[in-house]
Amino acid sequence: MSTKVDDPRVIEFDVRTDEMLINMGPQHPSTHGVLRLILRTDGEIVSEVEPHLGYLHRCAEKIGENLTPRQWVPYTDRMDYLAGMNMNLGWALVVEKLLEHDLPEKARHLRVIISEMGRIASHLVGMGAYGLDLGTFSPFLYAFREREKILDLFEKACGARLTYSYLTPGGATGDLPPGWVDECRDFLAQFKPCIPEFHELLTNNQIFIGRTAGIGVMSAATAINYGCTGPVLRGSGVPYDLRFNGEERYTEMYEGYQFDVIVQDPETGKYPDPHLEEFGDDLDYPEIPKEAILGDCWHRFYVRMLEVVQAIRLVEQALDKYESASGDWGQPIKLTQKLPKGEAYLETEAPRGQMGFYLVSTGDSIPWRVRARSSCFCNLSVTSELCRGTLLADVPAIVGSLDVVMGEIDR
Amino acid sequence: MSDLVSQLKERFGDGIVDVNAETIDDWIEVTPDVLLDVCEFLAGDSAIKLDMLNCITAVDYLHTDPKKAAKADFDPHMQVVYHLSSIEHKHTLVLKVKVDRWKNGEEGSLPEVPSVAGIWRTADWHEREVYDLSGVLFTGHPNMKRILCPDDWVGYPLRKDYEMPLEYHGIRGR
Amino acid sequence: MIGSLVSTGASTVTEFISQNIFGLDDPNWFMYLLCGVIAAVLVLHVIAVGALFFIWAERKIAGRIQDRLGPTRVGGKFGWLQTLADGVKLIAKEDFIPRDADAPLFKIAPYIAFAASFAAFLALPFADGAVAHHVNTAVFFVLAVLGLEVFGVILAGYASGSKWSLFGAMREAAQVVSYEVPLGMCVVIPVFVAGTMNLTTIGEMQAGWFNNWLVFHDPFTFIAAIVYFTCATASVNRAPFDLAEAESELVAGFHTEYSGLRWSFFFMAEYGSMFLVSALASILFFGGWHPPIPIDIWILEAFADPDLVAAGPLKDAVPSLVTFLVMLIGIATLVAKSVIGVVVMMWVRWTFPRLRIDQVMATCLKYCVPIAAVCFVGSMTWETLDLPSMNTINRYEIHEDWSEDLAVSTVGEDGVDPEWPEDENDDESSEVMDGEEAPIEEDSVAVQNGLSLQEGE
Amino acid sequence: MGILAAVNRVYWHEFFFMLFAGISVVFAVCVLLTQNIVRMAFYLVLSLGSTAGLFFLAGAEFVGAMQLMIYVGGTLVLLIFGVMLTAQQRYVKMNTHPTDWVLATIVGGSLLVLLIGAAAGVDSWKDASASKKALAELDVDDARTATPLGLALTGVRVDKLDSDDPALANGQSGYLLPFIIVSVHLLVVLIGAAYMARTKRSATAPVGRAERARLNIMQMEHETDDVVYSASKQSSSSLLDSDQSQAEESTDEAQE
Repeated sequence: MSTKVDDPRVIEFDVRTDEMLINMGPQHPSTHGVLRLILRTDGEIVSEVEPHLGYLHRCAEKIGENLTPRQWVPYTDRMDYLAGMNMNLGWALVVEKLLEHDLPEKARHLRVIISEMGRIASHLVGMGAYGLDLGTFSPFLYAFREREKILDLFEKACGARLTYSYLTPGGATGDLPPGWVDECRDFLAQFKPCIPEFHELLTNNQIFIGRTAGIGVMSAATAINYGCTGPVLRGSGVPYDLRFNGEERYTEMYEGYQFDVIVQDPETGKYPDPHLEEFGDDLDYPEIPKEAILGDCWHRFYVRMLEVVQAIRLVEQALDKYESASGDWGQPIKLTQKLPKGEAYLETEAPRGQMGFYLVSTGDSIPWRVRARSSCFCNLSVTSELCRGTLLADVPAIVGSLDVVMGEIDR
Repeated sequence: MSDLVSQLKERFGDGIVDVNAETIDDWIEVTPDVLLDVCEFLAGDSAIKLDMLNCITAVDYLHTDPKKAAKADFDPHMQVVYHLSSIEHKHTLVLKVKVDRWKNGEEGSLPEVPSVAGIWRTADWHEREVYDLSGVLFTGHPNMKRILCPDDWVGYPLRKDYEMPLEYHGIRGR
Repeated sequence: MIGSLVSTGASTVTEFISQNIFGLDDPNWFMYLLCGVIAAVLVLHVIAVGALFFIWAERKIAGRIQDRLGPTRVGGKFGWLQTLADGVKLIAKEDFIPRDADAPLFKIAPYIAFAASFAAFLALPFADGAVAHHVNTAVFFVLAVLGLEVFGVILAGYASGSKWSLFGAMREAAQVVSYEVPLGMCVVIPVFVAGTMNLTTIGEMQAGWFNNWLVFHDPFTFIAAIVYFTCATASVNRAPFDLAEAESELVAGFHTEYSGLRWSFFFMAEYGSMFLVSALASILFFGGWHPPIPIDIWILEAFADPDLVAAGPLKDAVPSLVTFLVMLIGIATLVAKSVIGVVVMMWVRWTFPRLRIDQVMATCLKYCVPIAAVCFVGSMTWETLDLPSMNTINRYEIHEDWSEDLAVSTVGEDGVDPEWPEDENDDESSEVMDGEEAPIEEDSVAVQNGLSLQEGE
Repeated sequence: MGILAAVNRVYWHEFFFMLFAGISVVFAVCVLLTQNIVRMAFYLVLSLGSTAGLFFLAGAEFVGAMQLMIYVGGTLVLLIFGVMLTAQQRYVKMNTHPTDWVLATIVGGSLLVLLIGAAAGVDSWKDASASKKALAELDVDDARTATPLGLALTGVRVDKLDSDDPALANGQSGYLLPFIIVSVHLLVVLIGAAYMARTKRSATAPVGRAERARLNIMQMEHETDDVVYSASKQSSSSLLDSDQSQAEESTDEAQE
């Protein structure tokens, strides 16, 4: 589906006004973390955007060359600190891929529960922060109210609220405490009616649509060319979700689960219907406004909102499977486990995109080279392309829709 | 695998140096001067259509302490690893390029690899990061500058023989 | 004591002070100074206490909207001393000036913004008699002074020396200047219906049940009230239109570089003009100081001694203490209505995202101005054709106050005013004038405003 | 009580008159002397604001508010707006050439002399006592300003009803005609200004480097864009061992 967009904003100025060089950041309320954008603006029109990175660079990869894989796990959840669980999962899978270590049945379902709950928490922050970028404060607090409940559940599971290091290579540091599954079901039950609330507050709010629909339009080819992944890629209509199309070792984790890839169906122009009957009829979905073009900020936001519903479905299925599964929950590998000589690269579908880890080992317990491929790093590289010719107020809207986290970009 | 390797071999001849299919992730090793054409072919060819460059990594093979160096089964060199994948056909490929650690032996001049930023726009930032952290120069890159470290930073942190500077603008390093 | 204070006939507070406290028979300059200072301090307190209350209310309302409590600890159960704590914090904060700022302009900008929003309270009547200075063209004066507030912001934006505040100042200037047009149009509609720019008279014209409010005069004034409120929110820089201090884009817009007391002046100016704009809205559209149920009229009728009632307006036929009480009720009602207006602005602020600058301009030029124009024409035709309207009060009974002494007009039943100088060509002139004027029903007792001027001299 | 009686002679009306007049004159001169153009614009605001004060003092509230709204609120906002946009580092200072000073003083001086001569000619201003008496009678409260002005604008000269000229007596010779002419004139000027200020949209004008790069990228995308991606449940496998994975995939599909 080609998105024919002639650029309405090609404006030449007859009187040569000199351009102003402004830097937005590194301390700026709307850049998520320490990102510095150098804007060359002409009045309100932004003619050039150049992101400057590295303010949060801790060179975690160099440290990875001095620690054994299990010791490096805490570094992974400090990369995308809003979805720590999914980062741990990525690293655990790549180490198991190198060791060719297979997991018991129960560990697999435990991981689906935890990673999908992490996805809900991360998308909640993404949604709330995007509301903040556009100037409304209340959705942020509603989102954090729900996220607090998820963090309480994580705290019960692994003792930490933000830096979990829970899913380690080999399984998890501990099993879910008794009663956790019921509390999780209660949370999901009271969370479902909140989703129409978020839609009411943001998705079909006229001012929100005015600020996001048709802004920062990115065609599918540009998205792939710039290596964008996750909701940013699916927002442009590319049906690529690693839980479907990922590596064998990653997709087998979702074996036997029913869920959809959230992408706009080119023919019908609709998103996959969210199986309303399972949720009862209170989840009525706002249809796509006419101003929204495929690949704009609104679509990226809408993909994240629908992914929360898919995550709820996944967690519900995983809870039942976890309870019926037998066997232990996957003991972690030994602290100084000897790694075989060789290398392994594996990408997982983190909430913000494909988070890849590349592990090279020359045979002893400390890896030779550790590389983390960050999804936000590629997603952010599109800003200079998308923000050219937009208004100053669109820059936070576009950067917010890419939902970048600086910890993961700078590593 | 074999049909792809044969296709590449007859198209690029000895440009394809080595193929390794038994390891967990199989890879093809290519010489730097033929890298650009291989990438254009892989990205352009409709059957293969590797249109997504996932990641570029530089791995520095050097043992700093002499004892291990003697036992090591490789001589010091650098490897630039390209992870590619195809959105349409859902398959992946790993390309490797071996370069020596310093250009024709003298310390300080960086090894050169042609830049693939023209084919995949994402390579622009990835190559800047490899240049910044591992010190590999990508010729033909639109904006070859450091991306993570400050512009006036000395040295390339991810190299095995890297020494953290004593101080940087008055901030104590070690 | 109070009785004497109020009922000293035509004497003002000055005369009272000079006679009773200083024992001088005619007030000299010091009395006027003292009286002026008292009036100024009283009006200043309206803003100071208003800001104090509104800042606390905004935090509480924002809390409630966001499913949390808002301040609860500072001073008592509901944290109502929170604003005082903020004030002390602001006073204690260091008040620095950026290096490449234009120091004198930087220092004076907040005072201009505050002075502009404070000066407008000069002409704002809180009840029938309770107005700081009785300005005949009060509406026009308030609009003029409201436009000055943009100066403080522009100078602050420029003088701070930083690019961000320059952006904020430019946006603010563009927005406020362009929103004055629809604001002016919406204000003209009630002025046209009431026939006067004197706020006290407009307020008096909406006495009685709430159906006498100008907002229910005809559907066009109803729409005009809504458009007025939108433009007022925009010209006061609140809610979806608060681009001048858009945190997410411009850090904090024009008052990025301000801190401490100077910053609080901008804040006070903002809350002052918010209260002012909603007070103006309540006077122009929502019946000013008359409560929905005419309690004040009932009280007046209860205490009025019968013989004086026929002579003139109800107010004079009642002991002065009762008029004072009714005035207090009026002030309370007006403040209540303005507080409701401010609360609605806060409510809108915490639910809607912010508009982009071109959308703000588009709403102003493409939506507010045309709608205001249509309402203007609509209400004008409604008024001239004298179509049925919910207001039952006969507007022509009450005149502009300056023709007060003519309230008891001598025009007899047959429309001829015996005192009118008897020369023959006068009738045609009055007819001629009537022709041009809005057609007045024959049985109107009062003399048309314009004509009576010549007698009043 | 002595002090109060002693300083009894201060008339507030005169005091404020002197104050406002002083401010407007002093700041008008400052406008000339200062070199920072933003300061100059600000001094202009102060001087015009104090003339509005003078109008209020004279009881003409309507004209005072008009002065505030039009001069200070309208013209000077735009003036400061323009000055602010251009007052970047290089343009803030504006030093006038000495010869301009000489020329300006000649022209200014002659205008000043003319004005003072005209002012001296007005006889009612000659004896101070008459003006003071008139001042005492003027009851500022009921200054009837707006309505007669409004009516005069619509053609009814209410204040000339008793004059002997018949046309004036029945109130026909108001300012309706000049008022309409001026409003039409202003409308024309408005449209002209709007026309000149619109941003000229022309695709042919030379496009900046960034713009041209962006345009051909957009062009390039649209050609490569019509590849349709199918959403198939097919886990990605390494290309090299694609033979055996082909076999597995077919078996996967079979199982589902």
